[in-house]
Amino acid sequence: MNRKWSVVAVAGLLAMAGCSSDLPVDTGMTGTTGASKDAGAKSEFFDQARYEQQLKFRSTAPEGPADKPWEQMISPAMVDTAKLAKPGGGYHLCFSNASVDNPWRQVGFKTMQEEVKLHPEITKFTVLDAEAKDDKQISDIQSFASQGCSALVVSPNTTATLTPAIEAACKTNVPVIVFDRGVNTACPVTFIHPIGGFAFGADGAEFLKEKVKSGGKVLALRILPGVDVLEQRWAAANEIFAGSDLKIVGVEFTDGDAAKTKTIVNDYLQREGQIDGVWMDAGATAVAAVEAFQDAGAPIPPFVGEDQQDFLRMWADQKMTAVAPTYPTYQWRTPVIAALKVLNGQQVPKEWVLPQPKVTQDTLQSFLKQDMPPLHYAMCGCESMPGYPAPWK
Amino acid sequence: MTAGGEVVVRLTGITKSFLGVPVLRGVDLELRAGEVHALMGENGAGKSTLLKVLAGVHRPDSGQVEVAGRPVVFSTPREAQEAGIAIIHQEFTLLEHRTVAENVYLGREPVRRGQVDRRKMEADTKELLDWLGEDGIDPAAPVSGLSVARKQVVEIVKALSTDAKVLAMDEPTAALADQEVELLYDLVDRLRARGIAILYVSHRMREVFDLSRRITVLKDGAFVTTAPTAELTSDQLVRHMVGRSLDALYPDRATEAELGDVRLALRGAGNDRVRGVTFELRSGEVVGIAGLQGSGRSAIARAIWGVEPFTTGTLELDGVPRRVTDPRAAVRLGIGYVTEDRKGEGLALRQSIRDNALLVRRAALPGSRGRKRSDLTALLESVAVVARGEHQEVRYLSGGNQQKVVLAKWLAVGPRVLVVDEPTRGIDVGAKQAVHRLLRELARTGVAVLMISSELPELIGMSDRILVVHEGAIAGELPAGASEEAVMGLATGHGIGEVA
Amino acid sequence: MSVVQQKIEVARGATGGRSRRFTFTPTVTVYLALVALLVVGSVLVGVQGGVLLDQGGILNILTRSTVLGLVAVGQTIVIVAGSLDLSVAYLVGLCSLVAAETMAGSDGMMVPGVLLALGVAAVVGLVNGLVVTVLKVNAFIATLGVALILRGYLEENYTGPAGSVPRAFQHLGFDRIGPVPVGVLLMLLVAAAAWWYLRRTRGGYHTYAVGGDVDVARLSGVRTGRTIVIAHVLCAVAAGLAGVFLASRLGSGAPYVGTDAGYDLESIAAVVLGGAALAGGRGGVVGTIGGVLILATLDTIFDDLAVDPFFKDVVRGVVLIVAVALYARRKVSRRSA
Amino acid sequence: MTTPTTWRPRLADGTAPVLAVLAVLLVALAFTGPAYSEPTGYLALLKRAAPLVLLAIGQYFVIVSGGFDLSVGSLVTAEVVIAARLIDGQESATGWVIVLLLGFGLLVGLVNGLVTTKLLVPSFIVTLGMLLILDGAVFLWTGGAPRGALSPSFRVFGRGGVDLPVLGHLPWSVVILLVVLVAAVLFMRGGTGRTLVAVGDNEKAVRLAGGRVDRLKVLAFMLSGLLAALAAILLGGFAGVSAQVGQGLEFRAITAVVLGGVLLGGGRGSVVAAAAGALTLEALFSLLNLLGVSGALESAVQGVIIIAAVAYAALGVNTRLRLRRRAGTPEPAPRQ
Repeated sequence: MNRKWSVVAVAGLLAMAGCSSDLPVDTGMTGTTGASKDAGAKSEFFDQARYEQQLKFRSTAPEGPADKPWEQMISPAMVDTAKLAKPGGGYHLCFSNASVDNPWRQVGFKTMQEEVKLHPEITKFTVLDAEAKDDKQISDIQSFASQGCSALVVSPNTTATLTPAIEAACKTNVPVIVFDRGVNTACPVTFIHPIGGFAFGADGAEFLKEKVKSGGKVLALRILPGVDVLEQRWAAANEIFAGSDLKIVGVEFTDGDAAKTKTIVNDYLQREGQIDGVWMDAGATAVAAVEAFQDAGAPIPPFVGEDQQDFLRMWADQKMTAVAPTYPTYQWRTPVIAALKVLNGQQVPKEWVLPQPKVTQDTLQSFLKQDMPPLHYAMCGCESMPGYPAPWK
Repeated sequence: MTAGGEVVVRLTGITKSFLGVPVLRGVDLELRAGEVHALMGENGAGKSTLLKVLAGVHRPDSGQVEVAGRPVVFSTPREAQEAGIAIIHQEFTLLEHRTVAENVYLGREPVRRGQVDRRKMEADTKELLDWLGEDGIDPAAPVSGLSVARKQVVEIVKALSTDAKVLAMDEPTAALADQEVELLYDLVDRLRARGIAILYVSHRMREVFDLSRRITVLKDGAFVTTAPTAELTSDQLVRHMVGRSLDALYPDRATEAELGDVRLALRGAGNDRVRGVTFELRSGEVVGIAGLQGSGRSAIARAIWGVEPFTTGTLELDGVPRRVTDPRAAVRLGIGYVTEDRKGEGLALRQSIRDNALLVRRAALPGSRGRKRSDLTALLESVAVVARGEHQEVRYLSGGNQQKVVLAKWLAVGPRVLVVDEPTRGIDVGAKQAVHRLLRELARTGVAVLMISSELPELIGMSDRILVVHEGAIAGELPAGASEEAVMGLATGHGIGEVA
Repeated sequence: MSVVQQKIEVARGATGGRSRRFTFTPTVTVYLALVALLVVGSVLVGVQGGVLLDQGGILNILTRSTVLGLVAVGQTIVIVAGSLDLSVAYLVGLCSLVAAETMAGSDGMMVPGVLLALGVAAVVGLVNGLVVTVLKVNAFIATLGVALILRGYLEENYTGPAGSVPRAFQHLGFDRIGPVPVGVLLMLLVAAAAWWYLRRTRGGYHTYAVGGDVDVARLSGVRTGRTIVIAHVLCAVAAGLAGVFLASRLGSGAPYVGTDAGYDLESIAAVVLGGAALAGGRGGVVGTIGGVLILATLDTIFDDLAVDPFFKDVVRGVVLIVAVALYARRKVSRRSA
Repeated sequence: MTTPTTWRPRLADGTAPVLAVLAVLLVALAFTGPAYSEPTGYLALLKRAAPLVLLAIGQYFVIVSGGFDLSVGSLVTAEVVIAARLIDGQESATGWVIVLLLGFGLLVGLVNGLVTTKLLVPSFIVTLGMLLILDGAVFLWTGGAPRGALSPSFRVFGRGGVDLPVLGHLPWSVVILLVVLVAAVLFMRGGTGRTLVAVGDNEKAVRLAGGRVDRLKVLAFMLSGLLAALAAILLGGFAGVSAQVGQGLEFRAITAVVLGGVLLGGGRGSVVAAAAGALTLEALFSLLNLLGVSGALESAVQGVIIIAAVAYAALGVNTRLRLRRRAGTPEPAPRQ
């Protein structure tokens, strides 16, 4: 019965001319190819061209004000937005957020909210939170269609699955701006993102290549498999490690669980006797990993972390040798700025690549903020905003 | 009267035991079309088990079941049902949240074009109900809203609806009021007239003599006799059922010297099930309470225990007026209660003998340090529990040993008053005697014992006095050694000595 | 039975009859609560200058109900049977993958994809049912165990979305007939089918009987084991259908699409909210749909009011407990009446 | 008792299998991991397992009395997040915050218990609701992500240890675990503990025996809450602040308890077996890790073993009964 109906429903509806559809026109880009796990040496997420491009972008001087990296852009290819322009202000900005379920997104979202406050021409800011559910985000984007948005900002939960919904949104003549994770379609007016995962992964791996003695044992800690951004980080690191004489003693998934991280590091210390470097694809559990060395009474080796305050503090306090590549939270400011540019008819880059600085020993002190929460991300570009620091605390 | 009609069901040499305890030992039974056949026996004689064998609930260990001359083996109730055998169990087998019609046709719903034919189901149920003169019951109403009596009617309709050739009724009048019993008589007559064989299990002599054409008697799981009703007197029947001289089996009654002060006194006590209950219970005394099921005899006991407390009158314990509002209060005052529902209310079956024996002590009197191991062992020895050890789970014990554990549970807190409700239900003869002896020994230590039993010989044999309850009130008091007729007379509301 | 008691019975019977006409069954209560929620929600949203029940809003509530509705309808059947299914969330993900990978973008593979996904679901349901009935494992543990096994399979074999459905198949997820999305119609059709099964067929009658009292059911000749197994299979197929629908909507299969949304516990919550007893034997599809709509409406109202997502969880938790407490309370007062 | 009972160590039904499995796993660990060739390896395992064992003991109280506690996972998260925010790195706040955390655990248990017993809501639903409420409320309070920081002295319980003569360095968490385990065993041997099990077996019998069933059930939930708070202190101490520290712990704790042969629905099982179940689970994960089995298979293995454990228990009893019946053994013969 059920089975029969689903087929009938599909077949019947295809034939039915009078029915309406929210399905976007075919751009030939729907769906993804199978992403089954690959045990091979080179990750399927590795893409030589993009890898090289990202490494090059790191040294490319960005255009735009140097003190405002969130307004900078690397090798922009500007597009004309005149036909999307709605000058005059009174804008209703809509934002479909994937979730606020981790500190990075929390800091970013706060930053975005403050950015909106800076612009009086935005009179209404509507946010729908998808709570990390693809299906809800699709519904959210659909429901914006009836809410009279001046512009739609989307931070997709998953690249492949959100593509159709965004294609549909593009057709409504509301400018669509995508940031953070991308989508498999070129229809958004601009796609904003920092340089990317390859650059992030390479930053850390190159640091270890330089700091760890030849033949040293390196442990790679990853959060979870399958997330493209994180996969790219590892793919780049793996590429660089392959070209070094460092010995990768293990690649482990921590699920972002601090206790599990500590246990893993502890196990490796017991098994290997000594670890000479730790590479991580994200800093959430970096402090736990450092603690594992402390608890075991082992020296803390060179570390790759991220720009969370707790790691930066640990770094400074323990006088560690470390680097913190970042996936800057200031990118949450850019979509708002981009939306206003589009609505004012100004040009924006088709792909807005933001610079992606790293915290090094030299810049560590300037990012240390003792009064901020431990999981606050230093690269928020928010210190100069009027409300700082209250909303982030 | 002759037994006409062809033989519909014949059981020969049926045996059945549970966990090694024999419950049926070679029982024969023959049912003919259009006869009402009474099955009689004391509690624990094996009547219910025999019924369940017939119904396909239990498979006999040996022996043969024949239906219409052909040997059959029922492995599920459904197979028995399909062979035309329907049972009205003692416990209701109704789903509270389903409608009358749904219950009646459960498992046999009429289907039309792929779906249950609700209309036909309700119409057929209605027809059966009308036929029974029960047009007040709505086939589409949920069972949960019906009175107990009406639920019984639904049970009967459920059995009838199977087009049964054999209908077995286990104590069908237990929950019925007198006028409803009359209706049932009427109903049974009509069923008989239709050629249905009825196996009628009842304790009530009058019903059996009124209704049945033949009587089969069981005793301790064994077949005693089958005889035409017309050829039996009630005295003969009782002798068949009891089959032995009773007096010698019971411990000596209390002498005047053994009786102490008044322990428990009820004055005009009542609640919505009983009224004006007044009696005294002396230390060292065993007082029996007789009455038909549903007469209120258990309600008195449960009120003393605080489960459904008295709302009027007074309860005095050792001369002090007390309010017993819940079992905890009763237990803490020294009132113990051996429930008739041993498994449902008396024991935690998965716990050890030890834990059960200490249950009351721990539950109601926390803080009092548990008895020393040797004390508990002595206690269990004094009740003569036969087991592998005190850590054995009680669910593996026989009914008799389970009952001894229940007694031990109360002895462990040294009660002043012990109320025992059907203390020997479903336990074998040896254990029965042990329980009787225990209760009497307990009385000798100064405990006042109030005993409820539907087994008259037991009640008469054990009690120093007998109170008879009828329709929620005490109908009279009889001295030790009163006759069964006297008790039954009071219990049925006819007065002393009148029994049908 | 005493005369006194008999009078009480008569009196009870009378009030019973009258009150039956006027009592709010849980199903009625759910829909009254839904209406109340819609009214309160409309006012609150109105105060903020929005409209809750315009076409977009209704569409939103319905769309949000689709997947949870499919899963919860299946869950209703097992809960009525006195069982429970904690494996549905992973099953939804698995079936979306099976469908999308089988189709692999080809129009011709649409029917096989759907059939295969539903077949896989049925097998998982069959395993659940057999573990419960044959191995006599408590349903909570049985389905939790199967859930963990499915999770292991998904984690081992998938790292992210996989497979792709042909465009034609996406019409299922995105088309509307007038104002009503096809998915909602599909969900309502499945709900109607489940309602028909539970209320109109012998299997359904037996499901209620088994959930109400398994011993009574057995004594009455119901094949209890088979009934429970069928309930599990139907539940799994409904979850499978939810997976297929999500594949159509997402364009590919996604291993964690079911767990991210917490369809296991959420579907149980919806069923219980709809007035079903967790112990079995009571409840129904109509109530469940009411429960689903309440949850979806709450979500929509919160979105319109821009309520913190964390606050939603708090409200969901409170609503769940309060609703079940109310049902329990009414049951007690009726018993003591 | 007509059978003289000689005292001998006895194991509650279902305890023996889990202990056997645990022993096998420990031996296997010794062969697989060099770290397990000496006591420190096992000590590390104990330390790692301590929070789960505590949660399993708490869950045991609830399950054995006939309930479920699905709220412990989110309670652990909530406790850690609350601790971080309230302590905010200050040493001086540590003491009262720990007291407050334990109190909060008790309070959550009290609410779970009262709603279950007084409002007659099934514990599955109550604690599911509580799970949602705690999950939402704590992040509502902190604005989505953990705030503040734990103080070093707070973290001592999870990270530090005590140096003892003979035994050497003993982690605090192992000390706490042993203390709790001993206390739990003593409690379960006492009258209240036994009555708690009886409640799970036959609630009516206990009520009619004068027991205060509701109070006992509430007590079970409160103990579960308290131990969840303790587990949170150890987890927070071990690994620091994290928003997902408690994720999935409720199901893992239930798995551990069931693995220990404790009957869902109540009335049977020992607390030692529940604790052993938790330890077995951790040992199994460690072994799989050492053998290089992927994390994905971990959950599949977990799924198979809980089904197998419960099926063994359920079918085991039946089979035993059937065998006894077939053998026609009369009522337990006195062995003299």
